[in-house]
Amino acid sequence: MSATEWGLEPFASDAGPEPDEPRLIVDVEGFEGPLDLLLALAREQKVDLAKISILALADQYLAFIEQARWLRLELAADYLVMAAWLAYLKSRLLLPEVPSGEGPSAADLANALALRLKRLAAIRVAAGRLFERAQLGRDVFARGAPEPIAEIKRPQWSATLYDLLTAYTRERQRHALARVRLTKRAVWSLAEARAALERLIGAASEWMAIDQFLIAYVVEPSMRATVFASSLAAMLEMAREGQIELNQHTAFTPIYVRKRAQAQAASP
Amino acid sequence: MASLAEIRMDIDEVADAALERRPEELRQLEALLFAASEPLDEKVLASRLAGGVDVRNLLRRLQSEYAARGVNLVRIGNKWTFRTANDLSWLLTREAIQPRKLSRAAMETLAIIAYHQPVTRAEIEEIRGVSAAKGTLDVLLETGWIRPRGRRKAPGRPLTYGTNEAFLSHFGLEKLSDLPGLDELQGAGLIEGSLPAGFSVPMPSDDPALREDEEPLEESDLDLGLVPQPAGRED
Amino acid sequence: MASLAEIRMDIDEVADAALERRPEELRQLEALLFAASEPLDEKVLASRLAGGVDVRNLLRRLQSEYAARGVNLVRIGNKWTFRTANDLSWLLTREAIQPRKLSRAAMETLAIIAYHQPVTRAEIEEIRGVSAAKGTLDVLLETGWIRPRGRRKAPGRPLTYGTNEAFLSHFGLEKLSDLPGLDELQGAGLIEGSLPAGFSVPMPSDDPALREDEEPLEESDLDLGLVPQPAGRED
Repeated sequence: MSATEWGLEPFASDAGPEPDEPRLIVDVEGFEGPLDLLLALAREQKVDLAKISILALADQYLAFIEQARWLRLELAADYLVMAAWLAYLKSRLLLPEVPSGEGPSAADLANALALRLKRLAAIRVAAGRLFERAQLGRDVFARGAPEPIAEIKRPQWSATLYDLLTAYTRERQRHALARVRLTKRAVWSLAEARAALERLIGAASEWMAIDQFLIAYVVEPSMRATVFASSLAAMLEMAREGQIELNQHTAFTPIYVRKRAQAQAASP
Repeated sequence: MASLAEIRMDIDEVADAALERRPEELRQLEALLFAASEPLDEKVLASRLAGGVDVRNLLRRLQSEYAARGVNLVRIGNKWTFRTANDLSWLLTREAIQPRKLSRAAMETLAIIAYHQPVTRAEIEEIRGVSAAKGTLDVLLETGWIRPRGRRKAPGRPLTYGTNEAFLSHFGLEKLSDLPGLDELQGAGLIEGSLPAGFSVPMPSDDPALREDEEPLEESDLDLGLVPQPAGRED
Repeated sequence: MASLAEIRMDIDEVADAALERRPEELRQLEALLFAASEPLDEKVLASRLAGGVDVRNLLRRLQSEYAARGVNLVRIGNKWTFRTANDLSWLLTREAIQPRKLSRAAMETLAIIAYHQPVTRAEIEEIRGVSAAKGTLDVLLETGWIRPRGRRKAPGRPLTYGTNEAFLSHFGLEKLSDLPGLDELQGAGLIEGSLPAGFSVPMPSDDPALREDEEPLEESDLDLGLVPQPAGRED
């Protein structure tokens, strides 16, 4: 059998007969497995895959493998398994079929192989067409300078009406209480007033307007009333005890006060 | 004679027809400018197109074609690039919502503004008994719930603050006077214990009409960004 | 009566008039799609536009507006993106990044996965008639075009592979059924045969929903890095 019959020109060197060298160089490396090899052989039959002669194809494949082995080429197990299977198929195809009813007929097996070959051939065509398509980054392009979506961090403030009201009442109450405490401190007790008056009046033997003394203690105008009230009460008490004398010309005019001297017994 | 109706083509068909008559170079410029990772200058563009083409002229035409679109052809120095239209920049931002809680001071200040408006910063400080950090008012302005509403007719002409509609809507109030008064606050147990005589809670009002002791904000207040822009407030 | 000459407007003026009548949403879609670095989902686009807008319809309109331009609006799965026109690839060779050259085996394997998905490694090997698919699968996983999608309910529970959106995007396919020559392959009965008996499925499908003969990937599959992380897949 010649190389031409095998249809292996693409893989054969026709550089002229060199007796010392094998005429045929089997480029088994160029095939991607036994199906690929079978397809290459089938292509050389130059017939439609639908009309392929599986028997002829098996013959060609087996002859190819024989040749490769003769050339001591190492063949991957896949090729040898296919060779064994094709040898079996060939024997089945050559023998008269005994209708056993069990297992696929030789024709079925041949058809299955033909279908596999067709499927591989078809997917190769499909792969070719897929990669012929315009590919992104090679043939078609996305925007070269995409504009980034800026992320704006927008704070979403959360507060409930309850938060608002508790804040308000907390604030107002705190302030109200603070004021009360301040007032407490500002309130003159009677005892405080009396102690202060005793100290003040102790130095005065002349009539004096009490307001002038007391104002010195008044830090803020709001304390005027409490200071005045407490001191008036204390003065009345001291007057009753006979320690001081009080003098007021008419209602709402300043009250004058002086120490009651032992010698000065007369009341105004 | 053809009637007007017969003559009148669908305006879009005419537009399509115009597109079909476009010089091929415009398509090429479109593709080049779109795919480029940076603006391209006229020389580079010219070198990529067939010779003898008036690139400047084509670019001007492309620019006017895109002027009304969401993408514009803009010239930067001597270079050209497609950019999304300026007025659509808001589309290209994603708002990441960041939930935040108001500080206690901010909450109290807000409450005082709500009840006592119109109120100046000094008045807030007087009520709170502490000097308000300027940051607190800034934060409140950022919430979009308060607004400077005028200036007090007083020395220094301080800004007066009040709440706005966003405030009502956030707190689910129909009107500001729905804020509870003293009795209701006490009834709700929010105010407990005895209160000093004269303690009162004002009847709040956010009537936008200026009070007698207020005068309107000026242009310069708006410029200073003291007043949120109407659009921003809508957000 | 107006003469034809009077009636005939400058065709470009009419085109401009058409542009001015464009819905604002078209401008917004243009801007969003131009700005994005990745195809955008219809849902995402709808969420960025005013409510109640028929986004699909607007996108179709935008697509036809750009069909004759140097930049086209293309649909990939449920996403949309602008791409330079197919016929202008010659112009853009300078922009082209040298794509990694896939071996013939890898290209074939990719085609098998695309046309026969979901498909196991054993099935790929059966179609190719060789038992060396592992290396090619690695290469293909690295391209980001294929993904393990589940496990076949069969002895050994082998992984099933399918293509993803990046595959559609790279090859400019709107949907998987747009694969070239798919009809012929199906007509010739060359798709079904690879599946085990009883699981004849007429169409390749990248529908993420698992088939009857598939079960979901497990945690451990994810750990092996076989599966891109969901987050990564979205990007």
